Amino acid sequence: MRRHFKAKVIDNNFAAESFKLITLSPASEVSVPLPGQFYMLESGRSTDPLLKRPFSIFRLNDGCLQFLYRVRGKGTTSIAGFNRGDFINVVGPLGKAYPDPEGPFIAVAGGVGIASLYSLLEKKRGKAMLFYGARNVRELICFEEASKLSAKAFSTTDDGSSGVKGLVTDKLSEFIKNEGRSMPVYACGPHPMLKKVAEIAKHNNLKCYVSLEEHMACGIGACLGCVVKSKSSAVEYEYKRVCKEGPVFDADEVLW
Amino acid sequence: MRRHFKAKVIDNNFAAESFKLITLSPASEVSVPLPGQFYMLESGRSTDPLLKRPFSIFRLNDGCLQFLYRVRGKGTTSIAGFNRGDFINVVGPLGKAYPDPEGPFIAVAGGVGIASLYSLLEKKRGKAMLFYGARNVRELICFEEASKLSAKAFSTTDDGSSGVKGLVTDKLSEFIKNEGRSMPVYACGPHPMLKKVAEIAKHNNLKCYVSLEEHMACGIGACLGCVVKSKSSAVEYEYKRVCKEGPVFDADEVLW
Amino acid sequence: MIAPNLAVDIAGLKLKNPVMTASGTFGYGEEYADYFDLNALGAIVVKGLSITPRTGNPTPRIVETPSGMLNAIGLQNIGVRTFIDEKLPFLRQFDTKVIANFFGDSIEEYAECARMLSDAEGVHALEMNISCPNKQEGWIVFGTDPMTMDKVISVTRKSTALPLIVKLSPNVKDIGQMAKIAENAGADAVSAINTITGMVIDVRKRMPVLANKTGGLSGPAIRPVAVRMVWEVCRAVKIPVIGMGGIMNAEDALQFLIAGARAVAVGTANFINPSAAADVVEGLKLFLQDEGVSDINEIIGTLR
Amino acid sequence: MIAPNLAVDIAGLKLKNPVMTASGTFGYGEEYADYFDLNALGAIVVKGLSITPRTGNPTPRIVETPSGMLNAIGLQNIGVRTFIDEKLPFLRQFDTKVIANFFGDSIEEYAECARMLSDAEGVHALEMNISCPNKQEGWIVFGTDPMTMDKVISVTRKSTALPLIVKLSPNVKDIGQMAKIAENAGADAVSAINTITGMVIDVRKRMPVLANKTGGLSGPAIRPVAVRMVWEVCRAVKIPVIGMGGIMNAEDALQFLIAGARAVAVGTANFINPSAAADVVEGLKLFLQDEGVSDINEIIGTLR
Ligand SMILES: Cc1cc2nc3c(=O)[nH]c(=O)nc-3n(C[C@H](O)[C@H](O)[C@H](O)COP(=O)(O)OP(=O)(O)OC[C@H]3O[C@@H](n4cnc5c(N)ncnc54)[C@H](O)[C@@H]3O)c2cc1C
Ligand SMILES: Cc1cc2nc3c(=O)[nH]c(=O)nc-3n(C[C@H](O)[C@H](O)[C@H](O)COP(=O)(O)OP(=O)(O)OC[C@H]3O[C@@H](n4cnc5c(N)ncnc54)[C@H](O)[C@@H]3O)c2cc1C
Ligand SMILES: Cc1cc2nc3c(=O)[nH]c(=O)nc-3n(C[C@H](O)[C@H](O)[C@H](O)COP(=O)(O)O)c2cc1C
Ligand SMILES: Cc1cc2nc3c(=O)[nH]c(=O)nc-3n(C[C@H](O)[C@H](O)[C@H](O)COP(=O)(O)O)c2cc1C
Ligand code: FES
Ligand code: FES
Repeated sequence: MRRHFKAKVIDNNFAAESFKLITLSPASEVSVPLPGQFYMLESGRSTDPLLKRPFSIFRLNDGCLQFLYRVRGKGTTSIAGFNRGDFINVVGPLGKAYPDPEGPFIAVAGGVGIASLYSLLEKKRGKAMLFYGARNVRELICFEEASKLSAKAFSTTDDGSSGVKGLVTDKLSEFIKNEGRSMPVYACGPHPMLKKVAEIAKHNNLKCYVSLEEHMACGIGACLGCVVKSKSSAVEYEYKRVCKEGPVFDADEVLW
Repeated sequence: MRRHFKAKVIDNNFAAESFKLITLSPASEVSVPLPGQFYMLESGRSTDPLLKRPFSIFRLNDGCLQFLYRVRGKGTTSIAGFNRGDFINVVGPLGKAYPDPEGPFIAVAGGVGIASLYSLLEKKRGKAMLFYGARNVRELICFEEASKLSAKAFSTTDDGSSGVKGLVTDKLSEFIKNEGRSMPVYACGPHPMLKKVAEIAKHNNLKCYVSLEEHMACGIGACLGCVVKSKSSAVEYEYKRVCKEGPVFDADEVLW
Repeated sequence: MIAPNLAVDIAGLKLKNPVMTASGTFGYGEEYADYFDLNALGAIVVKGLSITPRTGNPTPRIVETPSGMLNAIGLQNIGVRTFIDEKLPFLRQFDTKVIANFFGDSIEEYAECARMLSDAEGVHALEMNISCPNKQEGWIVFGTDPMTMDKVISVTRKSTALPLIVKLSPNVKDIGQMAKIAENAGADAVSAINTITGMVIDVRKRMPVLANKTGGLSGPAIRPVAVRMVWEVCRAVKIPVIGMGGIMNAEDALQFLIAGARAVAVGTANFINPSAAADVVEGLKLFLQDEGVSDINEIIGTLR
Repeated sequence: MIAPNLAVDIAGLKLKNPVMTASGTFGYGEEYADYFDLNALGAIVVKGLSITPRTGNPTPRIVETPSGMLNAIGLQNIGVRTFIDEKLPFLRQFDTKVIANFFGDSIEEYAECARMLSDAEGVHALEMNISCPNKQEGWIVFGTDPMTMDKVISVTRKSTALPLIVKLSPNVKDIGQMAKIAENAGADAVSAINTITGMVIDVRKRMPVLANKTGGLSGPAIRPVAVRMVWEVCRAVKIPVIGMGGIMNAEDALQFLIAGARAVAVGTANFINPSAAADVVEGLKLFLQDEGVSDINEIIGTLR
């Protein structure tokens, strides 16, 4: 099983304005990824952009790896330029997966954070209470499909163009308060959202797992570029590698 | 008339193994190029490759600019990756054209040097004695079309896979010796070939124009990167810019 | 919205905007007049001049490197006289400041060159390129040796009343200290950075690609080093600083301005995009409008 | 055809091939064992070690630049003790030399660190990273000040019998001269180059992107500078030189070898291609076969 392989681009189409879905067919036998793990994808043929870019596994589909990504800077712009039939270099699966929820669970996705949670919803079909926030309805990608995979699903948007207008964390608070259920929380999204989710979970005594992001060079634990401050019994704090000890962390471990 | 413009890629296909023909439709009104002039073509979206690359105008076709190029290093590999529908930045037409031959003339092409002479053959249909040398028959691109545009046409290949086996300059010498005609010579190809052609022309008292190549950064006369040593009455030698005073030079001017 | 103010003042030299061209990358200006209106620029810095013409180095003179290029032009130029007679009249047509970059092989040549240029109508400031070896004193590069540098600037200072900009070499340990020396020796402003010395080897031929063996690295590859050095220079001196090195667009230029540079110069980018310098001016305007800032001077040196 | 000889000798240290990994880009080796057989390498150079563990800098610690990257890891490491106890046993499994890169805040720390590492089984050579500031003497960077450099090397030299490699900083005026100082102070070999200091500014936030403000530039962007500096070092000293800076493939490695380096190190490339170092070994073999050269030592220092 190779963790560094070439893969053929099967498709690389827009899923929404500025969001693309790339489907890759590995050229050799590769490991099966677990929900929450990620891959480093080649960002182009030349040395600019230079580094690979990290993306959560979105779905495994017919032996193909799918990634849902937002076209942002020069790396993702370059990846958006790959055509069907091109071969690209891939490293993965990498990092720690979400621990398997035993029963029903809460999933909180902020924006493209849905990419990291989607395969967990698929795996635990009908078990999730999904909270999915985005800027507007256009950026609420595959909400319908995700809803079908969930027991319940709520959406929020900044502009009210779908679901409740406001923050996904407010909706989450409200839900927990009203329904008062004791389920573990799984979250992926922007840092401020994760911090808030962690607070809500702590306040309600819920177990909470967050998937973090940091600038990465290697993705395999060698460069120490991607660290986050985390609690340590011995010293004031300790730096853990998002790519190796993460990207999924117990929210309690993180020094927010 | 803009000399710095965007152009749409209409086609970018292989003309032969490792040779491609790119067809560009300028997005704004542009000047008509003359045979022997060249353009600087964008070498990709990122800063690696960084500089534009120089290419002779091959043909003007239906308002489109065509360039015939050999895929060599990272710049041409990147250009080979442009797809139909892409827009690329172009600067040109640049440099001095071939002086118009008044009557019949000799054209000597080495390899992809045919790109620079082809439009001269087209313009002076039926007037050229064409001598075209290449490594092998596969690299003797569009010899048939070029022959049709010429009064006479001879090919030579290093391996004898088409025409005479041997150097194009030997064939040229033989022709001039046997037929003894007095025609101006127009040549484009590798430096050693051009040097030899210039010697043959001088020896036979024929006027000779050569199109030279040098590493270029700007293509417009600003960087002084592309100079060639040329004769000067005042000093020992003088550096002339291939992009501005050339690429076509009177062979007599050049300090070989 | 009112157009934001882009004008800056470099030691009394009033520029309509902080964007200049870097010496050696813009010829004598005329090469670019086909591509945009030269009036768009704050200043044009011309190719380095010497008292007498120079033929320069043999070829190849340039080679591309990852996100950069090496050049070893060897300071080919037409000489001060021909510049004044044949190139300056063209440049005088424009409402854009003209800065003459110059160099010499000896202290006397620097001083003489500055004197000749100061007398010419239409030269608004001088930029001393001190990244050249001192022929008389054992080929020590003027700009990397504190003593030699101090001497050549002090002497040249006395030979011109024009604003004197000293262009710093990055091939030093502490560029801030070198800037301080320039300031103390009488420079009105400093510019940084010149190219970083590099080499590329053709592994099949076992030979350097450049005929001159080494050349100067420029382009985006050096930008992070240039930004850092310009920031160090800005903290070391009180005189205005002109920043350059790998600027391709307005955002790149802003890095230098925020680090403290009063103006910037666009170099290698001119080769890739002939209207790069004018595009930077436009991009700065847009940035200021976008950020709701009315004056570029409110951006300069705002690094937190 | 017989396989060409790739073995080289660095101050008595026999490497099966001239390809090493650059410190800080290969962790402690184990991170890469999933990607290729570590036996393929001439040597593994581990992440820089200090006597006690270091937490390193706050994040962001890295940022990409054109054809390069800046890092400000801040020398985070597990400390010599933990390295010896927990990492070295793994590395001893391989028939590949292990070179321990180390540093300190003071001369005493350097010496003590060298001593501790020398006693450990399975450390075959030491590489001193002198691009660190001297806490005791006004934060002067050891590797950019001749006097401080001479002192720290001389003292450390006495505390180890292992081959001592001194890793040179490129942030100096004359790296050849610095190499000479290292040679005279007792270094068995020198390696070059370490990263070049740079900065990237977020123009919207008016803040450096890196929490540490500046970082070290590595990757292909610096290769032309690295090749030039390694060439200068090779001409300045008689001890073996290890070349690095932007090596992505065998051709890049060959530039350093032809310039005179006895071995090379692959750094940033490991991040982009986890088997980059092993690929360089393969590429060197192919090159030698292609050129009909039977021994890599016949390539070293052949620049014309
Ligand atoms: C474990 C992990 C999983 C991720 N999964 C996804 C996903 O499934 N879909 C998706 O759209 N995005 C995902 N991201 C974020 C994605 O990696 C960044 O958007 C991308 O690297 C931006 O690259 P760029 O060159 O286009 O942007 P630029 O802003 O130009 O990037 C410049 C540099 O910053 C780094 N960088 C910028 N933003 C981020 C970020 N948020 N996280 C990490 N590095 C960053 C880049 O890698 C690059 O080195 C993930 C990040 C991590 C760490
Ligand atoms: C006026 C002129 C007209 C040309 N017309 C054509 C043409 O019609 N068709 C064609 O196939 N080629 C033509 N060439 C050559 C073409 O420009 C080079 O093959 C191309 O630049 C190689 O780029 P690369 O990055 O693929 O190669 P690399 O070898 O990787 O190039 C590295 C660097 O060297 C420069 N370089 C390498 N070889 C040459 C060369 N022969 N001439 C100039 N610069 C070079 C490149 O521009 C680049 O900066 C012409 C060159 C000139 C000067
Ligand atoms: C081809 C070329 C020629 C140059 N000639 C000069 C010169 O004559 N005098 C000078 O002071 N700097 C010269 N430079 C340096 C530039 O002015 C500038 O300092 C450097 O290229 C960094 O900026 P850039 O990265 O934007 O090009 C030259 C640079 C290049 C690329
Ligand atoms: C993330 C990172 C960490 C590094 N850490 C160290 C280190 O601990 N000690 C050291 O001597 N050099 C360190 N370096 C410098 C490299 O060993 C090498 O000298 C430099 O990166 C140039 O090589 P490259 O361009 O191939 O990466 C580090 C480089 C990087 C990119
Ligand atoms: S990205 Fe390199 S250690 Fe995590
Ligand atoms: S390519 Fe710049 S002057 Fe000719």
